[in-house]
Amino acid sequence: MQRIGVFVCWCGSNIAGTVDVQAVSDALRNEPGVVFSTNYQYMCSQAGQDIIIQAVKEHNLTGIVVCSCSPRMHEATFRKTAAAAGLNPYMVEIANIREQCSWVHKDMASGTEKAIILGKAAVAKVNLNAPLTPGETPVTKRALVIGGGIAGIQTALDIADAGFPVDIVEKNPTIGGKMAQLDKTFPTLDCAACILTPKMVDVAQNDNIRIFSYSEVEDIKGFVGNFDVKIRKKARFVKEDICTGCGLCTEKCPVRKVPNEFNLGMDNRRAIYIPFAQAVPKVATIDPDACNMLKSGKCGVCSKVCTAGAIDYKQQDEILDEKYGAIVVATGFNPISMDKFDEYAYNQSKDVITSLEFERLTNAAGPTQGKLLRPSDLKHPHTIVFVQCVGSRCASCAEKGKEYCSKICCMYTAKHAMLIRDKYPDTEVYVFYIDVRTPGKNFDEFYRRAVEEYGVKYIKGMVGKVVPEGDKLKVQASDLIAGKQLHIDADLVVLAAAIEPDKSARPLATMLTASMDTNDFFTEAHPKLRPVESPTAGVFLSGACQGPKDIPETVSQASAAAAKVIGLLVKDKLTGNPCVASANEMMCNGCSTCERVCPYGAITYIDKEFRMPDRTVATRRVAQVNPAVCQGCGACTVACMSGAMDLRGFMSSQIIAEVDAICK
Amino acid sequence: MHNDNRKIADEIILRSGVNPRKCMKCGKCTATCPAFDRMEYHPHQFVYMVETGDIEPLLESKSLYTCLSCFACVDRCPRGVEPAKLVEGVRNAVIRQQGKNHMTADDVPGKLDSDLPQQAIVSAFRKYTK
Amino acid sequence: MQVNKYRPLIVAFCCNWCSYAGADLAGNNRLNYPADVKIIRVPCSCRVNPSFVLRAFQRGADGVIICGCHPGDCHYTSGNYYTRRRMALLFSMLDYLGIERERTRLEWVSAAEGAKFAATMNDFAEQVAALGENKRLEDLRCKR
Amino acid sequence: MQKINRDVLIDRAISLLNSGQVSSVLGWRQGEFFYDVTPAVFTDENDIRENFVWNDFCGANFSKYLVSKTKASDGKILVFLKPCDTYSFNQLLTEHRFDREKVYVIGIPCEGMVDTGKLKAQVGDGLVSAQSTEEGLLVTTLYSDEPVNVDIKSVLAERCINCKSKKHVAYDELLGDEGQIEDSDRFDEVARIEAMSPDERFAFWQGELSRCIRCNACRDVCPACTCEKCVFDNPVSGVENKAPVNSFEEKMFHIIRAFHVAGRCTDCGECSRVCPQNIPLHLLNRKFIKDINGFYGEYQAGECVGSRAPLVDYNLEDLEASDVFEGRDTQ
Amino acid sequence: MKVSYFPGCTLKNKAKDLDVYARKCAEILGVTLEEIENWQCCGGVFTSKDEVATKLSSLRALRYAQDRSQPLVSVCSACHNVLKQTNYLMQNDQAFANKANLYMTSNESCDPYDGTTAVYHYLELLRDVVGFDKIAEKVTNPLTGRKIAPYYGCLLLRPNSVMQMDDPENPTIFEDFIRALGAEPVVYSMRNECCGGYVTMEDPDFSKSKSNAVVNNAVSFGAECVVTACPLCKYNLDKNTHTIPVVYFTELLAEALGIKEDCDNA
Repeated sequence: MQRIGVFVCWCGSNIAGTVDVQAVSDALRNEPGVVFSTNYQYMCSQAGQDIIIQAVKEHNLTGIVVCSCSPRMHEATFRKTAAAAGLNPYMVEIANIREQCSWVHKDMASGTEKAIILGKAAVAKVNLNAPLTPGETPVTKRALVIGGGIAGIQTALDIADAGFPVDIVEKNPTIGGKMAQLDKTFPTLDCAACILTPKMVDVAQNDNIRIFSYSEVEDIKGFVGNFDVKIRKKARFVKEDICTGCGLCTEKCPVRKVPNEFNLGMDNRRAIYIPFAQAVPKVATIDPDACNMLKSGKCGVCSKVCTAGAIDYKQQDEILDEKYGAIVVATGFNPISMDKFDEYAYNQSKDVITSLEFERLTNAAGPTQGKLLRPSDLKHPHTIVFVQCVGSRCASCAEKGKEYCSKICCMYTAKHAMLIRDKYPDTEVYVFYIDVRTPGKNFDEFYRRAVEEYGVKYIKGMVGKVVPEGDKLKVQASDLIAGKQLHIDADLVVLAAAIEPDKSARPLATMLTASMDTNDFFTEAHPKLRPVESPTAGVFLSGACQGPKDIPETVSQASAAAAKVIGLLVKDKLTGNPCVASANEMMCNGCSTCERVCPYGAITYIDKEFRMPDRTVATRRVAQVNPAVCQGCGACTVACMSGAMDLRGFMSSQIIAEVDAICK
Repeated sequence: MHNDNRKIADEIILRSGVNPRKCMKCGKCTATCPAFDRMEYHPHQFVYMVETGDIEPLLESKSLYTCLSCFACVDRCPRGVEPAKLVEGVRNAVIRQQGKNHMTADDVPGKLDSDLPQQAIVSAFRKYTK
Repeated sequence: MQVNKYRPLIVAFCCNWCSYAGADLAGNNRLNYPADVKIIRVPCSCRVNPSFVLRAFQRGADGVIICGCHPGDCHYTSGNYYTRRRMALLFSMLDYLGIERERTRLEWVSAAEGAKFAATMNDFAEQVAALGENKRLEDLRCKR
Repeated sequence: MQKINRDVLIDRAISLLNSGQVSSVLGWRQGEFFYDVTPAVFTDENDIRENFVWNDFCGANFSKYLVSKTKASDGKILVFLKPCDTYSFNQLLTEHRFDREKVYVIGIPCEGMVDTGKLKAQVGDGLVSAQSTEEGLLVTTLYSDEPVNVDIKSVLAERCINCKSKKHVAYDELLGDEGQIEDSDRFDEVARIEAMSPDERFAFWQGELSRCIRCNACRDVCPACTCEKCVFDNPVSGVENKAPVNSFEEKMFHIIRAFHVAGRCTDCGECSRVCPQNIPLHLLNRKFIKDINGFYGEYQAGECVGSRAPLVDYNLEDLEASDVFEGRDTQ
Repeated sequence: MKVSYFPGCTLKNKAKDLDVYARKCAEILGVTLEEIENWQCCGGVFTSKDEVATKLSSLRALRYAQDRSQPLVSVCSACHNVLKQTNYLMQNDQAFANKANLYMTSNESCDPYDGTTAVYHYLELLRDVVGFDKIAEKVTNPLTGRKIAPYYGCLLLRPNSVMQMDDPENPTIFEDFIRALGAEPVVYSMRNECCGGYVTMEDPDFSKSKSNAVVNNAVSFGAECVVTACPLCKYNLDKNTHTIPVVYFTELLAEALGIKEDCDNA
């Protein structure tokens, strides 16, 4: 039998104004198990907590009921109080007589009556409480970062600098991601490569970081602190450790017309290639779909010219099994396809391009060596039209595009427009916008400079149609402020395509059991208070995989994710939530039903020997809950038909006791 | 008077099934409209004026009869507002009144030529008369 | 004026992450609903065993409502989807046995929906009060 | 009249037994009365020759017995399964309730089994014998001078009249001809109850369930009820309470049981067959099956091993609980 | 295969050739167009969904096809647009469907229309039922070397949520059709812009400017000929532009199948 103390809080007049607290503590004194009952002005105050500690000692209490505000407010406080008094913290139950009673009921009589009933329910529950101790699991002190863009790079560097080993898995032959493709960055206009490539070198030289480039995550098992990950290292047909990155092979390769993905197909590369000069790792990769040797066995030029002997046409994919304590997702974004927006003639004219293509077009390492030449005839364009929000902010019922704002387009378009006007003042630049969104440090100033200093023509309105005719692009648009329909003969049209999460994110989320929103962005554990954590313990989010972000935001989130990872990896052991499920093996049927509903894969089965009453030994399949993985939702307890599965802290018998107390 | 306008606007919204509040004022409908030059009020203005109940100028505007019903604004609207249906809703509110047909049988002979397909005549009648 | 107006007894199971927080928010905003509603906190709506619902009815509850996170918002990602199936089948079965279908309800209330929580409880309490006392579910074996 | 002959079964059983392929045979044996055929384990050739029964009274579904028998036996067990029994067999395999390797299944065709209650209602008490003929049964009783000819259709069990399948979904070998999944009217009765007013429905169930004597026969025979320990016998389950002051257990027994087997019940009809009070318990289970089919798409428990039962599955677009009555008459 | 065929008034009058070519070609391709008895004019345009009366002619055609379990086919873009939009409304707006069926069944002894008829434009029939590859096999007189610009106009593609024929901004059905005939399709931007439509009656100058823009754009992409499926489009383009010929797509089909002369003589 428990010895329960009841402590009724007045919360000043917050509770006492509508609930007769004396009547409540008097009524509850007569409940089974209750040996002490009192009330006090502020139970959560130090004086109030002292009353509890005193009572525990004087009356040898084994359980505590606090009738007060919501447990979401002070459950943790009173659990600490109990611990201070020498009790197990989980011997405390809260009756919520403020938010769910005194604040919502005006009438003293009914408020008091309800408060008593809620108190009785809490007493009934505590009568069945048992001390709970959180489980402990060890932590593998190594982190995995999936994605080697600026987000992944920053996260990895920060984790490594704190002294923990970290691996980056990047599906492309080099790290660097989208930022490596950019020309300048807003609002400072410093060159992307100048600030990114030193970081890439840092990654390569950091002893704590391993880069698995041209690799993909194939399978993830385990749980926070203890992930088992299978990584597929795709065959690049070049021995990474031997290749010096001299680039001779890429000059001699006879297959010259492979669309160069780094320049978004605007020029060509060879079948053996290094994506760009500052690639990390700087090693060549053979494209098996283009290489004559791999396709037909006829060529072998690269092997002949490679003095280091790095070419290996027989190389196979390699599967690595690695263990990690934490996983950071940094899978980034891509511009959406423009197929559904062909009113802008992207598929009809080479001179209608996306903003990312424009970045390559103005980049000194790009297909035109940084000269602004339009793709169709390599002539200098004199009239350029930028179209904002192509595929962003589309209602779902419009059946194309994305509902969200892509966030970065307003600023990079201002940057593009400004750079053009700066280098080529003879060029007319129009920007069609719905709204110009510039919340960020020095952002609006930047946009205003584009307008005021550089004379970029910002027009409130949208482009309705682009018609290529002759060597012009006839742009039909609205100018809502002038109330006009404009017809502009443009030489180049640049579309600010909406961005979307990388396609690899969805299967990865499934492997991680991490949740995603309807747009395939990873969901954060809490939108305000835990923005860099996934709800799945041990999984963290970095960069645009969580939502559209510019570089400074991405880097901040990357470092924040690193801080969270470091906070996890410094622990030797993890203490879990003790309110987890557990199976009574004597009753378990081993039927696998609970395993099917568990969202965390916390339940496994073992064959266990049982000594029967007749002294024989029988082997039965029984469920085992991993307390480090179980989050305590209780889905399994209802799915279990034999009643073997129960949830600590919310046992069936406890909930039924509450029901009975309320319905008595 | 203002109340009447609101009522008419609400009736148009109800009958056309178009929700003008979905509009984000991007102007793509007007940008895409092939009949822009012939219109006094343009598609985005139709949407805005019905939304705000500023309906009288619309009821009297010849823009009602210059919409080609090409539906380009409907398909290109990023918010799924369907401006063309709203234009039709306003037009219906006019021509369904007594004596407000925009075209009568007597008007037709003067507009005919020997090649004009029947389709044009029946379409115009559907659009311009109750 | 009716003095001894019949008051129903209503048991509300609320998930800790959304609906219980929604109920707290209703309190923070002082949104009134009848004291007939008594809330039991569960970690997730999927912790609510249909037998708890039956238990409440059998012990004298006049209405039982289960509140959880909106579909897609479950703290545990999928708990409310199981709840939805379980309760759909349970409610349909109770109806099949001749129990008034207005006595049970499953509602999605987010942590931000204090107003919805209060409105739901007002509506449900009124609905149950209109039915009067629960007799049938006190004994499903229906011994006469 | 069963299409397959008892001799065929016996010969096959004996040959498997003698060859050592199986160590025992799960079959039917006569009980106290000829119509009272009970499951039995045979290990001896002569015992099989003399006492193995196969006739129109062999309704018992053996699947459930495999849970305990496979545990108790080291050798392989031969079991004869009628088409509807094989669904229970698969369902138990889905739930890992026994080791498939320890069972040898012979699928046998079934023409439907007799409901003894119906037979007694027609010819009276004191049944002495029943001879299967082409047309039906030739029945003798203590109180009649002449044997009575009974039309087999009029005494078939409800589950056999509304047979859902004459096709086996699991077997190691088949004797006789394989049948088809039937077009059954098994939900008509549920629909008839659904069409009643709530008061009528309540009165109907009051009439049926109030006869319950809590003998537990329905639970004990149910192939879905193989729990190591039944919740009704488990003091911490929250549904057990034997002290009958205000017994939750007693009053909610049938709905809790129906919910426990919802999505797992194969509709084998054993519960109604064994109920001494003739309560149509299958109508509770079928209601769940009908709802599941209607709400979440057709699902037949036991049709294949490893299928995900509807209650441990979900769809993002599932109907809301408030929509289950949509399209049905309001009260 | 037999289909219910809704010719429409223009095809019985100013656009007889469009109809004749369609029928003859269908025969060769193994499709029989069974003309609906007593069909009524579709009205040319689909108007607001609060009008029931203007949808009844389409509804009768849909039910006629339903009674015969046949798809409903038309050649004229305008008829197709009205039939398809009416069908969509019957399938997706229960209140409208009830009302419309009540109208129809109260005056005529017939079953209500249940929304099951499939509505095809002749081009869709060629693509989805016959198959362009099969047409290519039947071509005896390939139009090799001809640069043909398809003109979709508005009615075939929009509103896309209902018509669902092709991507409304990037359609390919016409181009694929032209390829099947052995010719070279000219992809140009104005192919889905309006010709001026029925407004030509009130404002001929306006439709002239619209039509010119379309044809000029086609010519700038190298077109030698424009094809269309709509009599009104053909009228507007023909009347207002004289640079290149404008023909019905069925005429091209007949030519490629080698039966154009038979049709012209018929």
